[in-house]
Amino acid sequence: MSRIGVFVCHCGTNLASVVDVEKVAAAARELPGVSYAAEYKYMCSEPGQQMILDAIAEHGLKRIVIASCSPRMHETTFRKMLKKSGVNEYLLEIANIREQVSWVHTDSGVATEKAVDLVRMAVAKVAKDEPLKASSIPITKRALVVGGGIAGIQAALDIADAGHEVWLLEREPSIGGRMVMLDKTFPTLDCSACISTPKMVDMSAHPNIKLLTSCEVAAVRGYIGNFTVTIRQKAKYVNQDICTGCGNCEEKCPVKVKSDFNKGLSDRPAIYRLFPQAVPAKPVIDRAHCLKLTKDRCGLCEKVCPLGCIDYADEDREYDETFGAVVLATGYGLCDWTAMYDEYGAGRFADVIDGLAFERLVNASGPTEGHIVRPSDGAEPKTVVLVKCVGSRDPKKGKPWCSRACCMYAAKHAHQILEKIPGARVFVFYIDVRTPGKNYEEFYDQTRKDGAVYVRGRVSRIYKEGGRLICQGEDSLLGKQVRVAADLVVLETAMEPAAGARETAALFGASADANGWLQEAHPKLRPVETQAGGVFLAGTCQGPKDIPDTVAQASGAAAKAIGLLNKDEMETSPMIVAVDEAKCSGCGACVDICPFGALSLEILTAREGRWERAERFVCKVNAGLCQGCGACTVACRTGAIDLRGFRNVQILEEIDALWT
Amino acid sequence: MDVANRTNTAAGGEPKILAFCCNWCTYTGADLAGLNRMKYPANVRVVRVPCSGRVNPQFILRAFARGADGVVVCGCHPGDCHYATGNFFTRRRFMLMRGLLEFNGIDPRRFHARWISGSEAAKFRDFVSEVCAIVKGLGHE
Amino acid sequence: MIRYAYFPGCASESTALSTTLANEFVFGRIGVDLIEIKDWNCCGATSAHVLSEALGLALPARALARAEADWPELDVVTGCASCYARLKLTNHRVRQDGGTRYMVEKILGRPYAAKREVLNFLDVLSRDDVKANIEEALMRTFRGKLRVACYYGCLNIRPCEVTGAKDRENPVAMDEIARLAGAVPVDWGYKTECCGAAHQNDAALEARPLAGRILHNAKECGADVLLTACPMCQMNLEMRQAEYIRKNRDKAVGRQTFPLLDVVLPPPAGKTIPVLSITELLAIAMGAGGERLRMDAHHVPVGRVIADALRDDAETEVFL
Amino acid sequence: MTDHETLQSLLDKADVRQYDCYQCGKCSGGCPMADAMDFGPRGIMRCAQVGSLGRILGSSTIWLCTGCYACVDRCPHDVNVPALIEEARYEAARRGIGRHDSDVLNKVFVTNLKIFGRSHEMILAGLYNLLALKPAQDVAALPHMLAKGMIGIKPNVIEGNDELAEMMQRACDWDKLEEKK
Amino acid sequence: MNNFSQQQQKIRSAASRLLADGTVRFVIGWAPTRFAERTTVLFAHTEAEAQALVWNAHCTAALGKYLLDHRLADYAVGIVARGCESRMINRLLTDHQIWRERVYILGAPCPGMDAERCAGCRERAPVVWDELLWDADGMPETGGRQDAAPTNLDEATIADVGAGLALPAVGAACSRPLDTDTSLRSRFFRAEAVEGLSAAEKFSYWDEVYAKCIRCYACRQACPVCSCRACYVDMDRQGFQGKQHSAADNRVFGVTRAFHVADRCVECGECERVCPMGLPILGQTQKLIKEIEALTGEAYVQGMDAEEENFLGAFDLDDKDDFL
Repeated sequence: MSRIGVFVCHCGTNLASVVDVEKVAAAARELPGVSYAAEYKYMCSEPGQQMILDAIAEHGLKRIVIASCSPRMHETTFRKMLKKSGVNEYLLEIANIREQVSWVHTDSGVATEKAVDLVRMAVAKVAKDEPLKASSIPITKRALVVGGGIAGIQAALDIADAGHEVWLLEREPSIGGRMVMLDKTFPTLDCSACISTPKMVDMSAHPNIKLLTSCEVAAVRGYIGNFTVTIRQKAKYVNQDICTGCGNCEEKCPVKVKSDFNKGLSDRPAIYRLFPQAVPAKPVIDRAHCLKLTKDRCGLCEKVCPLGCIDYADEDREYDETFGAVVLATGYGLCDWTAMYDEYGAGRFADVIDGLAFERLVNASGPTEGHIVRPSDGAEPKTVVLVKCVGSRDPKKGKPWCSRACCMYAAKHAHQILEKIPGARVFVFYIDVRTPGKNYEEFYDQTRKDGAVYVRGRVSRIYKEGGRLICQGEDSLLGKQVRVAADLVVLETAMEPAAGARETAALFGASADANGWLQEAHPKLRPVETQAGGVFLAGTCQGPKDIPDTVAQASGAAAKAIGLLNKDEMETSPMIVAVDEAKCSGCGACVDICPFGALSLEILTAREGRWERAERFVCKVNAGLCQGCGACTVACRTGAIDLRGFRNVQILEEIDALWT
Repeated sequence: MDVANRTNTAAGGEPKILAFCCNWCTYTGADLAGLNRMKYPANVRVVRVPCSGRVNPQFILRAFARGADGVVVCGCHPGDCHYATGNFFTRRRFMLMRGLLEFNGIDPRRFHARWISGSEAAKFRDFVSEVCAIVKGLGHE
Repeated sequence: MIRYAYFPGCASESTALSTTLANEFVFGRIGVDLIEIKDWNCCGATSAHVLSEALGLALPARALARAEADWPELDVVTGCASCYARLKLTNHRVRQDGGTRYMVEKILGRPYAAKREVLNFLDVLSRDDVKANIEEALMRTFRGKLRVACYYGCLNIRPCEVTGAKDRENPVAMDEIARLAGAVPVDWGYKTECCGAAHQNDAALEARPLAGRILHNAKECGADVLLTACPMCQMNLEMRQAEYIRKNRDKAVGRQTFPLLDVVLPPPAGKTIPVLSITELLAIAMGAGGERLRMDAHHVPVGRVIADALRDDAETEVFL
Repeated sequence: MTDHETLQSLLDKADVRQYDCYQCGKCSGGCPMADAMDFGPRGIMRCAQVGSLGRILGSSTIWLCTGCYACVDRCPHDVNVPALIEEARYEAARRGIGRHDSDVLNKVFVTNLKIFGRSHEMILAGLYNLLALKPAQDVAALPHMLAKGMIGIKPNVIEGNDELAEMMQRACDWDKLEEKK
Repeated sequence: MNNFSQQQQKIRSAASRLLADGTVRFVIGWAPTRFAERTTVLFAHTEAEAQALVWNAHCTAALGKYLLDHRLADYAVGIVARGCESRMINRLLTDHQIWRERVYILGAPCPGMDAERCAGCRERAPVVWDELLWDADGMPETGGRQDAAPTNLDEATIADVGAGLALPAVGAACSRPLDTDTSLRSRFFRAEAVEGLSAAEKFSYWDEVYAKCIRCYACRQACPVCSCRACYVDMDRQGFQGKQHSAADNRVFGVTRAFHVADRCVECGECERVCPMGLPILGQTQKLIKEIEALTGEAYVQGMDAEEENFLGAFDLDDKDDFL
């Protein structure tokens, strides 16, 4: 006998005024397996709970059904209560006779009948419940931050300041990311480098932070609390422990390579640091261009190094480390407009540049020392056209999103041109001007008043005539076609997810949306978490953002990581799937479906029938990754994989209970 | 599935409709309907499942075989699944299942599915009312 | 032997005199056999499809169906961008949409399955084997002395989902062919902009600036000659220039422009840019003389520029 | 049918969803005829969005479109404006609204075709100039073209021109049949 | 058809060779029976047995499923594979049931056998093999998946096929004259025969079918896609299906089985061929494939390669959901 106890709540008059609770209790007593049924005013109250506990003791109840409000309301309350009794807290079912009966139906007879049905279903289900035990896993008290831009830096500093060890991993030779490439930041116009480099220095000096540059995540095993991460350290060819960053090698290197950091507007040597204030302030060798490494010639850097740091034999290394929490801050890239915009010349015109190149042009430490000049001939442009939404808001080119920051940085660019080039004319082609942010509208307004001409229309094409660039578009406010002859055209190009972000996130079990931005667990309420437990998002990897929003989200992600690391161990839900290996035929249909990568096929070798060492596939569940959705169970025709707490047989019993 | 020999326990031959609701969206939406004291027909019986992806088409077969007058499956809107992608599989399964039921002579008007979010209490009410009306109109075959 | 079914288009019988001669010359030399579709009819551009969808599809379909019946294994090629657009669209629609096919077949009264492709001259001349043949057939080249602006026209490229064109804004197929003949293609901005030929009659005034801008940009970008791949574009671009110069001349002598006077006045000369078809350019490079090609038929005189470019070429006869 | 329904049916036939357009102006910005048009392609889409069929049918834009497809090709939302313009021209013709010059040209052109099977430049331009009351248009080029034999008086008549005329009649009948549906 | 004897010789010699050089433990093929128009399955272990293998229009049994009996084996098995068998093999590989290196496939392009199911077959040439015994030339065109779409059939033909196969087909013997003209038979002939019926007619159609069903599970037993180690119908404690025998329960079984193979069915028709009651159950699975094709707008043919994605194991953000 199942020895099921049924407890019907009045919920004051909430329930009892519509449902005949006594009748429900009486009907429950007649159900198979039910040994006791009672009703009470407030089951969730202290005396109500005591009443249940007493009944358990007195009647030797083994399973409990409570007919009351929604399980979303008090299921946890009653589970906690059961912990005090001898009954396993998962041998509990709740019949929702308030939200789904008394509050939505008026006819007492019909409502009572439905309530009885719901109790019958709950009783049928509870009879097949199994005792479950929540397990707990210890937490490695160390965080990994992937990406060393401003988001990663902020998150790492916050976690480290809270007293936890942080490793920050960056694939470039220096941290700093995109922000250090910028000149000034809107709307305050403070110098980007001036506010970001001190943070970078803080980072490198922080006792809790370990900085890994030129590194990538190669593989990840494990899950929340214990991620074992294989880190790939790319060869730097310079002994970073000894090097003082004197710079002799950089001066002597004969190779000239277009500098990515300066968007190709200047050259750098093959042994180089990303930019003068790089952290760590030590050079690395670019193996694709170094003469010694490619052709076994030169070797100048080795000769001039006073400390003998150069090591041409350096190799990529991989090693494993374990972390409890992970913050993904992989950032953004700018879309390659040259591959997308034939109508803007597809890169054929030297004087059509993107916004980041303009940042380098206007930057005092950039290739032109802050002079805005035409890349083609070095002349100062008199008429500049800024084109917004290049790549953004363009579904045909595969980027339907708004990049959010461009409206403001276009205004900033316009402001800087007008400020630096007396008599310059600036035309800004736009579709909409979006300035939602503190002091943003004011900044835009001022730029407009300073004389930037805003033309509402998307530029249709750019072509050359008479040595100038003709930007042809519509002034849609006039309803007339316009052609602006410009000396320089700046395309304010779209942000897009950084290359490889989706793949890196996937290693940790986090996913990306259709556009490649990493997917938050809930767009409103869990914006810094991912579907993968213990993996958090910071900055533009989650979607286009400006610097303040990025920093705010980074601190949010850090807070979540700190919250996790503050625990010594964490409890996991036992309501997850389990595989009966004897039945599993290893077809793998379930594996395809799991969104969390919790299922995998493994080869099982065992004696079976007449075969001594039979090999076959079986499905294995990673209990740490399974979130208990049960979508896989449907794919399993045998029923070898089943969801604890919602087993096939339980749901079938519920259905049967309605028509017996 | 034996429609001809359905036994209906409800007094007065009131049809019974079985509803599978995912815990995160539709069940929450149904709770909200209660919280707002919205009224809808009492013919529906809700089975709570963690995700609409947990609903096995065989459950629907079982319900019809036992005498259900109608079955509905509800979950989060595509893209809003608490488990990221569960309802995308639901969608494919039940698009197929509907065709198969219809092929087997089960009136497709007895089987419905709908995306109802946690905030769409009114949609839940309207949907349940609509299905009840449809099923009542069909009567017992 | 490379063979195609050939849709000449109405201009080939009239205004496109020199281009038609050049086509015959060039394709004969490069071993491409163009088999004229029997009893072909006008494709209806640019009016039929404006009046009626059914008519706009039926007219090209008639010619295509004939080609399909007579030479089911041959692709159809045409030298006119307007014809190409209509033929290609008809082919595309019939292929894509069973309803359209049904309609077209009912109206034609004969089957038409759109099994083969519709191509333009550029497609043919860009074939690797044809390019090799061109190189072999060349008797003289312009040796980098002739700067050409290659004008593709809108309809040879667009709509892209019908034509399958990859280089939407800056196609290079014609540039490459011109380069074979030793001409230097210039980088310019109006390769695929519409010249307004469709409105030569019914909106002549409104369409005039279109040609004007193309010619202006070509000159600005340093072209000696404008190359076209369509007789309609070619005629339009030439006639608008002649008209413009006439007006300037009239202004210079201080009189009202009176077109009827031109009946007795000689054709105008002035700061012009000659317009040649790509096949004319090739024909010249393959040794055809100006008389044979009836270069005198051009509205804008051609001889000088070409002759200048060829002058120092001792090995070949001087052009004209 | 109300104007609203008619507009919707034109949009459906053209497979254009008017609300796809967000009025960025890239179409009108690149339209070669924009200067001469009253609305331009963006304006036509705007008219479609606000439901003003009358403005579309009465516009010069639909008659001045050259069909060069620059607008569609560059449109971020792939809105096929020329397809809508084409449907609008058919509807305008059904209602007898039109642009005189275009009407004359199209009729002369098709008549020319029905008789000869191919287009005859001389007759086409001559008839058009006569009927459109533009006697001097392009006349300046006439002596040159006559002298060089680029155009002649004798028309080219195709063999199957009777059969072609019948076919053209069937096509026009088909349109009328569609209309009734 | 005159080729049969020539081809049979090729099968025999290939099988002998494989047995002689020890490549395989045995070769699965067909053997004659006492009845001229029947063959049976033969597991040829020796070269002598290999000489008993036959190849004629009566080789109606599909061999793929027999591989499953040896899925745990550590030796290789040879098999004569026509289009249907090869697709079964791919299917078993996709489902991780067999090891590719333990199957030696003798590809045998098939002219279409004397079985009703063969008439609708579009994939007669093998799609995977280790050795192709003869090439597929001169056979009815295979691989023409688009051509197989029923839209290309004359409407009258569909109606004829439909009329001929409606209710009276239940319980009728399956043997029909050799009909190799695939163009006459829609790929989904069984499903189409039922689709035209009204809801009530459909219901009674299947009632009639499942009233006759004896739940022998031969359909499952023969199905190459039913590869589970344990079938749900044999585990009544799981609750999905009891042992009770009624038209209603049989119906649940029939629909469930169809759904279990829904997106993996290779359309071999073995289920129907082996049904001792001659029930036209192929319609259920055909209907599902038809539905999948309607939902995706693309051809859906299973078993064409071993790496393919199952319809129900994947999704597209833009999947249709017009009834949701």
